[in-house]
Amino acid sequence: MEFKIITTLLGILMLAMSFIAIYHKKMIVAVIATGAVGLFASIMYLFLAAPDVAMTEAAIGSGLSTIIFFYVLNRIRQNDKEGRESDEIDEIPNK
Amino acid sequence: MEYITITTGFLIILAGLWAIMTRKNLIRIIIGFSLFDTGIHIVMVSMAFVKGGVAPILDKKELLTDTAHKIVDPVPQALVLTAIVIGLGVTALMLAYAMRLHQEKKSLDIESFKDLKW
Amino acid sequence: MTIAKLGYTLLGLFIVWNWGFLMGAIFRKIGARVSGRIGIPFYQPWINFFKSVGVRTTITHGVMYYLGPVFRLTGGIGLLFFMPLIYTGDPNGMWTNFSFEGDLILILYFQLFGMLGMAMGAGEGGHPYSAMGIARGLAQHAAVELPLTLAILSIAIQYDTFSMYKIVEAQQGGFQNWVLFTNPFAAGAIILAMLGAMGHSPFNLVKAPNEILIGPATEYEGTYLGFMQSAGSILHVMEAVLFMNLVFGGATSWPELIVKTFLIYFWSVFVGMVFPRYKIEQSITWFFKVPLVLGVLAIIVFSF
Amino acid sequence: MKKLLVLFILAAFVSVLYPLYSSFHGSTGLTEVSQFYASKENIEKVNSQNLVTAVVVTYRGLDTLGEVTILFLTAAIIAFFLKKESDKRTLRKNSEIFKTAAKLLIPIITMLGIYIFINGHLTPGGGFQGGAVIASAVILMFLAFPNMEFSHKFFESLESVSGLVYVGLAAFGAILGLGFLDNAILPLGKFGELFSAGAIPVIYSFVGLKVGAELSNILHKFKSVQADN
Amino acid sequence: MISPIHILTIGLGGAFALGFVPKKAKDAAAVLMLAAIALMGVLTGSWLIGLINGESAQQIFTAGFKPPFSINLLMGLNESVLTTAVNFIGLLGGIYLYRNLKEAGNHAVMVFLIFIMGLNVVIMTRDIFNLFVFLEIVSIATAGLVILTESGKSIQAGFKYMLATGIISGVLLLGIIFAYYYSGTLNIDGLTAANIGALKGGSVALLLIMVSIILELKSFPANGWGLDIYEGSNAGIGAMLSAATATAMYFVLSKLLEMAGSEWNYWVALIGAVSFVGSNVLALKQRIAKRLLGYSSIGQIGLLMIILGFKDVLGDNTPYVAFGILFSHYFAKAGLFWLAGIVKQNDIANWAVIRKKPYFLFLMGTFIFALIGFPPFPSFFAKWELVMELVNTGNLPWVVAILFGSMMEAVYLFRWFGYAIKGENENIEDFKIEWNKILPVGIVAIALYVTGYFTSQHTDAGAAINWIPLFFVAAIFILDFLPVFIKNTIAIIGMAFYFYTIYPDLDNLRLVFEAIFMIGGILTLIAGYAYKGTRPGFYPVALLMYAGLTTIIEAQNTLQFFFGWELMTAGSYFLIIRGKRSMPHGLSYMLFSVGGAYALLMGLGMAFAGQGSYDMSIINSISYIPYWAYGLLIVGFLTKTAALGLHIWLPGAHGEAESDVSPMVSAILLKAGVFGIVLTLIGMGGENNAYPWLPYALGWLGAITAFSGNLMAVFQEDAKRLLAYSSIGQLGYIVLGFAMMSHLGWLGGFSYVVNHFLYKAVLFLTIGAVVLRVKTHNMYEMGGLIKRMPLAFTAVMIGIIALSGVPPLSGFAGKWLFYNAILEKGWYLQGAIMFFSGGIAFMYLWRLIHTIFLGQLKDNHRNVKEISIWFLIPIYTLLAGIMVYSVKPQWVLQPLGDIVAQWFPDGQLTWDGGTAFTKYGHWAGTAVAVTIIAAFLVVTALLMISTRKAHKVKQFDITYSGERPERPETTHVAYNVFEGLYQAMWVATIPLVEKWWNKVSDFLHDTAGIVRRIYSGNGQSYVIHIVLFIIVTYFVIIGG
Repeated sequence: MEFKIITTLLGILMLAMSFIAIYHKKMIVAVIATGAVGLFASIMYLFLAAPDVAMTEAAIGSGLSTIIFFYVLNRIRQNDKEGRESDEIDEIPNK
Repeated sequence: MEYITITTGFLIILAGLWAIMTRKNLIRIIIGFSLFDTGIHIVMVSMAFVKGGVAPILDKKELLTDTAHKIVDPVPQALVLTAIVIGLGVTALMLAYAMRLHQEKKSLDIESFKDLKW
Repeated sequence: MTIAKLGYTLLGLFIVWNWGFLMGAIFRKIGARVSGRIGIPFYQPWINFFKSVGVRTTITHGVMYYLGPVFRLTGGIGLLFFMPLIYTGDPNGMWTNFSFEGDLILILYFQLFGMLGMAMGAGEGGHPYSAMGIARGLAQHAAVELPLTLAILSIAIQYDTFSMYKIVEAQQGGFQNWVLFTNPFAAGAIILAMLGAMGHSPFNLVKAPNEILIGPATEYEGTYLGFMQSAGSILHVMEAVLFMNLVFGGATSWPELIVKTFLIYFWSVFVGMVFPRYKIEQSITWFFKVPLVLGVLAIIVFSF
Repeated sequence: MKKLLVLFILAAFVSVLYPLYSSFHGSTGLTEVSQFYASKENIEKVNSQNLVTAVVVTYRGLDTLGEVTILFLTAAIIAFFLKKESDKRTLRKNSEIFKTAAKLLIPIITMLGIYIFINGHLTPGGGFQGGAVIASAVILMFLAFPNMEFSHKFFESLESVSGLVYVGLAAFGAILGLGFLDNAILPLGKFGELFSAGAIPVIYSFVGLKVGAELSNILHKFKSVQADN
Repeated sequence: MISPIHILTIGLGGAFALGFVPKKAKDAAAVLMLAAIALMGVLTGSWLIGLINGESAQQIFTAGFKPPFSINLLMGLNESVLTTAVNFIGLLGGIYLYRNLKEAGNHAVMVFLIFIMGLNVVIMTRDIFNLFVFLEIVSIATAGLVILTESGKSIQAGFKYMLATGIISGVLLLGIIFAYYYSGTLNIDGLTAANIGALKGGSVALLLIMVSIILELKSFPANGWGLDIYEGSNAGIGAMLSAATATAMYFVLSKLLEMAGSEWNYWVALIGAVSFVGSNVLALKQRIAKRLLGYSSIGQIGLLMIILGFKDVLGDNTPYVAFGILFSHYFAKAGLFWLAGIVKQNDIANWAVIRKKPYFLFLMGTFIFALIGFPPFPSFFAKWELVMELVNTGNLPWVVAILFGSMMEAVYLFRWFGYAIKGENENIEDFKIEWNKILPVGIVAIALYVTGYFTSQHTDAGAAINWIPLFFVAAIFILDFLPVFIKNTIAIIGMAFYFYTIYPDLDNLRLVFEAIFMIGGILTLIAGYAYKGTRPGFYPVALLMYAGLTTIIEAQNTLQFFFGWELMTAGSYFLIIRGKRSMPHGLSYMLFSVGGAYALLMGLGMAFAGQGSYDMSIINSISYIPYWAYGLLIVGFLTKTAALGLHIWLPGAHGEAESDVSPMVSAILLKAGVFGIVLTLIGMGGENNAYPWLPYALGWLGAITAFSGNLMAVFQEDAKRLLAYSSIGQLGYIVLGFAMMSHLGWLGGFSYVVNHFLYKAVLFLTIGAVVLRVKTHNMYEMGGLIKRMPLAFTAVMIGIIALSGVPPLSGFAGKWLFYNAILEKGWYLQGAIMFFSGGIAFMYLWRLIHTIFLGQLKDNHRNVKEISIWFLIPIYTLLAGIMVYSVKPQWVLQPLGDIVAQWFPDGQLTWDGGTAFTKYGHWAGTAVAVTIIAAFLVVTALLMISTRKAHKVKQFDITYSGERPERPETTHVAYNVFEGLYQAMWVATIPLVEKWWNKVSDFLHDTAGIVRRIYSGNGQSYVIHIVLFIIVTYFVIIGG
């Protein structure tokens, strides 16, 4: 029973994180939120008796890919600095 | 329990799709894609779950008898493993593309990459 | 047999040739009197002809120029050859010439022979207006042909034959048997189309005065002109004979032929006296109106 | 406006997926296929304690080969796509504490990774997880020693060697007539021990090495394009 | 034999081993890759040979377990064919991309190798999740290869591609996992047995799997990403995608379709049809070469999907049909993409540059004709079989869709080809030749011909085709470098010999037409001696046309007939397009021909339906909706006779063609259409046919065609166009004659056929020769040429008298027969229209002779010479024919009457010596001629006697309006002389037909212009399209 409650909470948390990932102004935060979704998912996998998947998701889905995201964000920010000053990476200005 | 997780999975799939279809920022679209993938993985693992089953690792003696009724389905889990790695590959490649696209036009707006059309 | 026939044919040719001259003179006389002039003496065409043939012919513009009158005269003579003149009750009779019973299609197409030669001959003269006259003539001719063909087809349907001899034969025995009364639509179309075929006013833009001065006819002098005059007189009579055979019961004797052709010719001259000249597009559209409708009616009446 | 349209489309898509969702009633038992995997004789035949590993490496080994290939492909594509490199540069200097800690941690993390894939047939985890852990050691290295020379060649050779060995082992089975990717080319050993499950630990180790090398290569590429100033 | 699993060993091993190759040794890497692909090719090829020789298909088990417990692969016949094909094209593509791959480095080489290996496994695998994994390999490799030659565009295309395939594979994964959930297996055979489509959720899972594979095939309209990738990537990669990937994906679809069950057949066919038609229509507006090819590829895949959907209908023929289309597409599309890479021109208008290297033009032509399905390429036979079977089973709407789509494809491909042949190419930079790029293109072109030949041998009907004429054409093509004199002699001897060998086998009807084709061909070829140099390309195409014509005549079965018909179309197209300004006309000729050919195809299909035979006799007993069948056949043939409504190609095509080509395409080619009409009308059963309204309508069409063709001819200023319009009119007579379905009508028709051949050949040859001398087509710029070319003048004069039907020449025979027939038949109004047309004809004929030969000689023509002797020889030979026919019409008409009497024994002419009798009258051709000639001679003699002293005057020895002219132009009334007629009849000259076709064309292009805006270029909207596509298919197929 308590598993169910925890799982439900996890699910709600994941959806909230997804919302943040989609809508948070700061891209860094959004990327971290995406990683968090993966992390919570790996917890969920543990509950679902899938430790292998949980490990993979934690290491790859939430770990490595987040780092790649960071690298790319960083690179893009550098690009932007070279050119004009804009925070386009975070939010596309309305045209 | 698996109902909860599968619901979560489907909702995350939809959230991912929503991000892909509405957000203009390339990175945000890739995030959406990542969510979409994660959602599918959750759905897959949920399907593998068997009520009362344990992880398919036979590290206890009693699991060796009548194994089939004690463990969860290992096959979808194996599939998910593969899918996660593939997802990483695709995401990494997409990010590399996004980076290069930004180099080209100094923009991350998907609307600005319409040189090819019609 | 053939020799005798040739003799009769040539005799017929001679009669027609003379009658054509005479008729031409009479109508010019009538025309003059209508406009209050005295006009030419009735023998004037002969004088013209002999004078033309008599003078020395000095020039030629080239082969086709030379052959123009030949084509024209051959066309006239050929038409006479292929048309039965007098109905005698014998399809191979003496006045049927070499007509093979006068096949209508042959006659319709052979009419074009002289025209073609004329058109080519005048063309080589190098004179600009001759080309104009021919172009107009051809256009008008095409327009005339349409109702004419319809009417002729209607007559062919009526008597189920293309043989002119048989058509004439069927009209014997009183004027009530004439096509004029048995097939009034076709007759109407033919009588109207005839005006165009004869080439009198209002359908004489082809040889309108300014072209007469310097058009095809004046391009030719001497013997050429003489040939043209002969061809003209023969063709006039033969056209009249064609219509006579088709609509007015043919002729059983020479006097009948002369009277009927005179009247037919008179009709077109009469109209010419009364109506002013049409422009070419006007005349074409005119033929596409009443005569064409009559022609179509003639077909419809006899095809159903 | 567009969002409304997308909302509508998603709603329609939900109605497409709904039959899937509604016909899902959870699982009450294993499928025929997994029952086969869980049956005693087959467990003994493969002799791997971790059934997921058995599936991944043996039963569905071809998928894994493909999967490794995908990572390999991604690495290769990123390598020729992000060609621009300029290794000479200075980033901020890291604190000594961090560096020292990193020096300590990197071998440990690497060892952990190796442990994970060597024990793939016994405990949760395996080649992928182990490879990812090794890659995280590499990341730590990048962070701690940004200027350190990354031996590209070493990782690429590692990648190639392990790939070749993997394919070689797989093909060896086929040549022996046992079947491509058959684990029985090596002695099956005793159930539950390190040296069991035939070729599985060997294959999984090389998968681990390969995945680690590939992920490291990808990461290095992304890292190296950071610097073009 | 080596186990096919070692494709994986070779591919992956090679790829991994490439890591050891030093970066510097670029060549070594590329060579290693090629070697690996070649090795895979040898492996699969050896399986192909083995399987063909009767070995059994091999299952490959992995991991030592039997399926469904482990992944298995299958190497069957289909798999071996396709993997060999993939490896073959992979090898060629690798050679083509050699430099690009080398420069991109070892990594790119690896990616390419894995791409090919992935495709092999995709074809062979029997496990659905394994399929998913290798599909991912293929699509990731594709995304990598797109940026092989990097540009902003290619990266954009790659990103969109990744996004779209990412979504698609996500959907596929969902489908797979649910399929596993319902069935408990991942094996395709297991899933087939489980029949998951029957379950509620299972059907959705199945739908997701099927739809995602269909989407991977870039189905219209959710395919913007696919188009972008075709356009954005290197042409060599485009070739791979279009040839290799599409081939593999298509096979995947066919594998999964078995799993999905037969109820999916319909849907796959439907989606395919939508894709085929939609994609080809949208392509109309496309002007970028590679994107155009993309549209075309998608269309072709749509066609293949239709075939797949009808596999139950096609039965054992399915592989034959599918492979026929597939391989044509595979070779031709690869070739075209490669050409695009060599030519390096985006805009199709700039492809004119390809002409600078003529052999490239030949290659391009090969590919385009193969794509559209012309013989001798495999697609021709496959399309034939497809249409026959579909019609046979009553799937007419599908046939219409297929033919409509093919038609659209022909439009844009031929437009493109037209630019290549005729476009302006002076200011375009020439392209470079790299041998590694040409080699693959040449190989696929040869492969097309070879596969075409072998495809034809597969069926009995195809095996009956006589290839000798075609081989002769090929031989002449190889000898194309020789001077005209030699080639011409070879061609004439060849044709004469061929005619000599086959004429004893032909019945009289066929002999008439064969004589026109062959003797006419030889005569017109004689005129070719007048040309100097090598005249490149002329002889192969001219002989191709004659090869087609003779095949039509010889055809024993409908396939042969259609084969010949298409050959003839292709040959004549090339002949026509040789003219200087003939590009738009060539295009419209081709389009009408293709459209007509499709009508024929459908008609022949209906003939086949229910009779199950291809013998030519089947058109005599069509039982399946015969109204439509005969109607379609007639419409098909009417496109060649240029009946009103289908005529707009003719004036330009004939008018702008070369001097000796115009008679070929006018006097000779048009008779092919007549031959077809004759066959059809015979098939309808002669006099008492069951469908009287069909010939009745045909008769009216003929009459109106005669009228409008002649009327339009009157207003032409261009001499050759005048003759071209005249041909339309004359063919109208012929059609009317045959439509009468009576002895006299047919005899009239036949007499016209012979006559039109004679005089139109004379006129076109003469006018063409004159044009060669005076260098203008415009009649008003000529004049007075009788002085310079009396022989030409005489020829034209006799020609026009014959044409006009004035006695005594041969034209009158036709007219006389016609009017008798009309009276007998009761078609009076049509007859009157015809007669009126005759009067009109007179006007343009007079113009022809007056404006060109009479009137004033122009200053710049003072020194032109008589037309070439090589033209005069055939002209006077033909004139001799006219004269014989005129004087002794019975020599021609009696044999023709015997032929006609086979089908119309009633109402024959009776002959009494030289006199013909009908019930309406009689006509003695000889006597009339003698009479007229005698009168003519007598009159001439009289005139000569009295004008013997006349002398010839100078050109300007005339006066008018008191002036002496000094310039010929001022006294030559030649321009617009029928103004009066025009003012009276302009209503009839409004080009309603042309306007109508323009409207149709505009409508299609506008539709394409609007609809293709859905491809906004935005990757996001492509995702929306994909999701919408899934939703729509769900609601359509499962229905909510």
